[in-house]
Amino acid sequence: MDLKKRVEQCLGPDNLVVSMIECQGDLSVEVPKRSVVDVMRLLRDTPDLGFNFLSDLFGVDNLDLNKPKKKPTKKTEEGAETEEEPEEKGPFPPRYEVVYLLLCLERNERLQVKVRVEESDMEVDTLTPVWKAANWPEREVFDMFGIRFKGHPNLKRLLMWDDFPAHPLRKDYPLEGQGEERHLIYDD
Amino acid sequence: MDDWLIAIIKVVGIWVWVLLIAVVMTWVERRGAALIQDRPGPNRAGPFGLFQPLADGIKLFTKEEIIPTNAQKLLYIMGPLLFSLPAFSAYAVVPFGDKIILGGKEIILQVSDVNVGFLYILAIGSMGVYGVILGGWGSNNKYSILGGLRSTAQMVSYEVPLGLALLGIVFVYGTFSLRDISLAQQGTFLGFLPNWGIFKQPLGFILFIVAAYAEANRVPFDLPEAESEIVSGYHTEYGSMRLGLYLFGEYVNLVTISGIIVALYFGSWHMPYIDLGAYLGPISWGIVSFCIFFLKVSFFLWMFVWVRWTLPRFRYDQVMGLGWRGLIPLALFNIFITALFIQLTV
Amino acid sequence: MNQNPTPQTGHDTGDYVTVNIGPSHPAMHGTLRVVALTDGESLKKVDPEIGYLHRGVEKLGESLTYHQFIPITDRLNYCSAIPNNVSYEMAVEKLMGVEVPEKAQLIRVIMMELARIADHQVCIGILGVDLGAFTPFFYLIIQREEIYEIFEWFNGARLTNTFGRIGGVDADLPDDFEQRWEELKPNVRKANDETEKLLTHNRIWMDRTIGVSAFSAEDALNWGFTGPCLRACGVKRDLRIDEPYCMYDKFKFEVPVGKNGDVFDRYIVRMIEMEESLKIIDQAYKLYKEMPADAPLMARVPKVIKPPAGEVYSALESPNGELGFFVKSDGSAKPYRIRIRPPCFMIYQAFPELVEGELIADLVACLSSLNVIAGELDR
Amino acid sequence: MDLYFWVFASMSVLAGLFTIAAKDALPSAMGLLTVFISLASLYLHLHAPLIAIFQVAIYAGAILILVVFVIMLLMAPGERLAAIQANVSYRGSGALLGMCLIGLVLVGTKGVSDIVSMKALPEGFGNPSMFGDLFFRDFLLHFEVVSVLLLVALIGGIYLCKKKL
Repeated sequence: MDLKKRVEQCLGPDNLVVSMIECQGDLSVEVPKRSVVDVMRLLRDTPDLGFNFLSDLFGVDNLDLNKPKKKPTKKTEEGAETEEEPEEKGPFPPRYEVVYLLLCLERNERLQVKVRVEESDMEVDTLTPVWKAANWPEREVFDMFGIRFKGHPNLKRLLMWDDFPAHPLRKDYPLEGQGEERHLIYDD
Repeated sequence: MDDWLIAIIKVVGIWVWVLLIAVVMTWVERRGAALIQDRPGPNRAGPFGLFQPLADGIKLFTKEEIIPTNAQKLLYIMGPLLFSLPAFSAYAVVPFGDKIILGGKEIILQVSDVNVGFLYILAIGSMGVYGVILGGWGSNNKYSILGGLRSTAQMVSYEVPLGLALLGIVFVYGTFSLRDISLAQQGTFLGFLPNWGIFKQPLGFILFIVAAYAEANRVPFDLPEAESEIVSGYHTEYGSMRLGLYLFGEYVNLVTISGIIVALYFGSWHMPYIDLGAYLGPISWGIVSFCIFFLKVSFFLWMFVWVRWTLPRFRYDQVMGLGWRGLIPLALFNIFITALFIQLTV
Repeated sequence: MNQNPTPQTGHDTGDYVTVNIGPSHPAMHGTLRVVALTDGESLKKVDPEIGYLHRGVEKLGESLTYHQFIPITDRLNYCSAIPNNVSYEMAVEKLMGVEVPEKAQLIRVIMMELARIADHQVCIGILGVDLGAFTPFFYLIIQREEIYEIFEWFNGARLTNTFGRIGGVDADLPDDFEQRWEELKPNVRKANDETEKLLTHNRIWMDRTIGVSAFSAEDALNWGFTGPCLRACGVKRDLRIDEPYCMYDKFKFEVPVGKNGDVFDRYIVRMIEMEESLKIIDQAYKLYKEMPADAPLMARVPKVIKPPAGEVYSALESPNGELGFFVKSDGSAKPYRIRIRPPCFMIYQAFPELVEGELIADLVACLSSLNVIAGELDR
Repeated sequence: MDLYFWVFASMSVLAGLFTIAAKDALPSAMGLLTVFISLASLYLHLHAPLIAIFQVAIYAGAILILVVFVIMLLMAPGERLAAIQANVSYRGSGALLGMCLIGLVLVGTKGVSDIVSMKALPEGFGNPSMFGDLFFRDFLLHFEVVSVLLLVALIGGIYLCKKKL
């Protein structure tokens, strides 16, 4: 059976699918933020899905996409504006996304699961109890976007140093930095 | 007065000679490594890079001496001295040839033929570890302390099988003097085997050479300075000629160990099956015996290089296990067999 | 502000000593740092610190055009840059829906497998060096140098190849490739044989590697292992077979699988993979020769690449494991978001679990056997 | 005036003083090493090379190394002995014990000098073979009893240290 249908069958009854789109053969499903861990467990444990491998976990900042003037260009986007509304309503769709890349080793199927994170509530449940592999990627997302993961065992900055003041992969963080180096004290 | 003069000449002469071999060894080590590893090696300074040790020496001498701020200065400075001093003095009882007759005076080619020569080597050999300990401790660096600790445990553990392996030789030849042992290795036994230590103590030889590699901190027992694990171990913080003394002491140790191996197990200055001393004049025999001895020594020096670039390194617990669970029981067994054999045959 | 991250395991306590291994340490390839709480020689707690080679590659990608980003991908896994290039190109091609000509795919396969051999040679050589066996390193590195000669002669660069373009490759294999390849192949085999002789059945080597940092298959999957480290645990997973790309389904090769997931198994898996790669190159070159000389090398792609808005994830089997690129486009000439899924990022996060309770020497052995490349770890 | 004796005797006394006065553990151990070595030189001077070698090989080469090993295991490089040395009761009892020791040594020296006079050494004095004769023929029982005692001490030490047998 088609993967899309199977995913719908699995998640549909509990209203866990916010939207589902396909791009060049990559299926991505958006799920509500509060039930992300349940969704993952369902996807992992349902026999005909069996997504038992977390391939990757990362964040995306949709700031530029959400700007009103860009609206025409993003009609092929997730369709968050046109399709059913996510429960977090706002003037624009939530700014951040956390994307989970799942993989079924038996059938070699891949699935993108994404949750949307609003600026007002930057907290997502951690996935570390389901997959230990989520440990560092979640730290990296926290480091780069400032999205916090509730229940993470060691939520510290991963790539930047502990006292770094910003979250560099956000779209409003300039490429050459905010001049942090001027504020750094290099002596001990 | 003559005796004094001869003694001084012998001391200075053999000292310079051993140092010279050690210097050449640094070149052999690097060229040998290159030969084994299919690459040119140092070949710029002089023919075949022979002046490389000289260049290294100049470099080490002229480098700035740095003492780390938090080092314990006294220990830090004493470390290399205490390491190289025993190394330089251990050769005193090892022979380097038979004897030479000059002006009717018989001169044995050995600095000092003491009747406790064996024990002297063991005692002096155990002193070298102090240099390692002091260097490791005085540097105030965790890698150095780890190196010092490893070295201490290793040296203490391997001195036991070393001594026990040597005991087998003492049983066979009935003396502690290295010269007497050397002299006793002439001729053959059982009709065809040379009267050498290795044929009388094959197990003892293997035990001795393993323990000697461990005592010399050479691969596969180079844990105190395991580069990939604890940077450089006890000499991480050393530079300039202090480092040079450590490195140099190591090579001098190699010369001494090779000399002991040859003197005890490989017939010293004797050729197998042929007694050259009977055909040559006293002076020429002295020189020839010296040459034979050092030819054999150079083979074992090469073996150190060869093994170093062939084998991986043991792990700390494996070294300890090998020493205490492998070598010591084997050495005791060797002593038992040797004693039994002597008891039955004599 | 404090420049240095504070060691998480604190300072020396009564019984334990904190040993700071790295970021500049002979065994910490590149700039890794491990803060280890040790009891004598054994490791009580291990805390890997990364980010010393963080160059903001993902951020850089957002300000460069699609083609400009290819040289940046060289700098990820600098031991084998070509799979990085190809993986990125494949992601963009997938986003654009471009089909790459078969001849270009074959050239990619040949170059990627050469890079795999080079990468495994470095990994095994370094593993030997870290365990004290210096000589195999040279045997392997000399042959890797020969492979780099081929790269140089094909791409103009040894390490940072910037191989291929989006939509294909920019140049055909030069005419004397066959001659060079026939010269190279026996030498690589010989170097591998010599390494095997020096290491595989060496008792010290076996003692040092068998059973060290063993990992079960479930744990490995849970931690997101891929590549040789996963296969060493006994999971037969290779993207070249499971999700074929670049005509890998047309080649016959074996995927080696280990049993215990220890350092020895990782080593053996890599050794066999090199041999298989040689076979793949032979087959790929045979197919390549059957192609007409004027077959296209590039798909029809516009000069300025503007993929339609959308997002795709595409992965391939790099020497270290699954190397994936997630590319999100907003329809402009610059990618909106590029996410790199480096294989050793996932592997290295399990490092504490792999080595805790073992000895310092095992930490070094384990780290080299994982083949953690700081470049792709920190990005 | 026996120069050799005085040099090494004063060296051993000075090194002994250094051993108890040093503020750091490892220099103190090095002081002890110097004492051992100068004592070994004195034994050499007394025509007892075997004792001298044993002094170096066993005391300096094995026992002191174990002491140093323990120091390295238990102390940090910066740690000093000052706190222990400042303890007045330790100092007092140390002084007392030292006085007693000196008294004992003086009495012993007098007793020895009363019964021993200068005489020529027998042939082969201090040879390993002579030692062997003494140990394994004349005093075999004593030797074996002592070695059993050491074995008992060894087993006791293992029993005390090993948490779980």
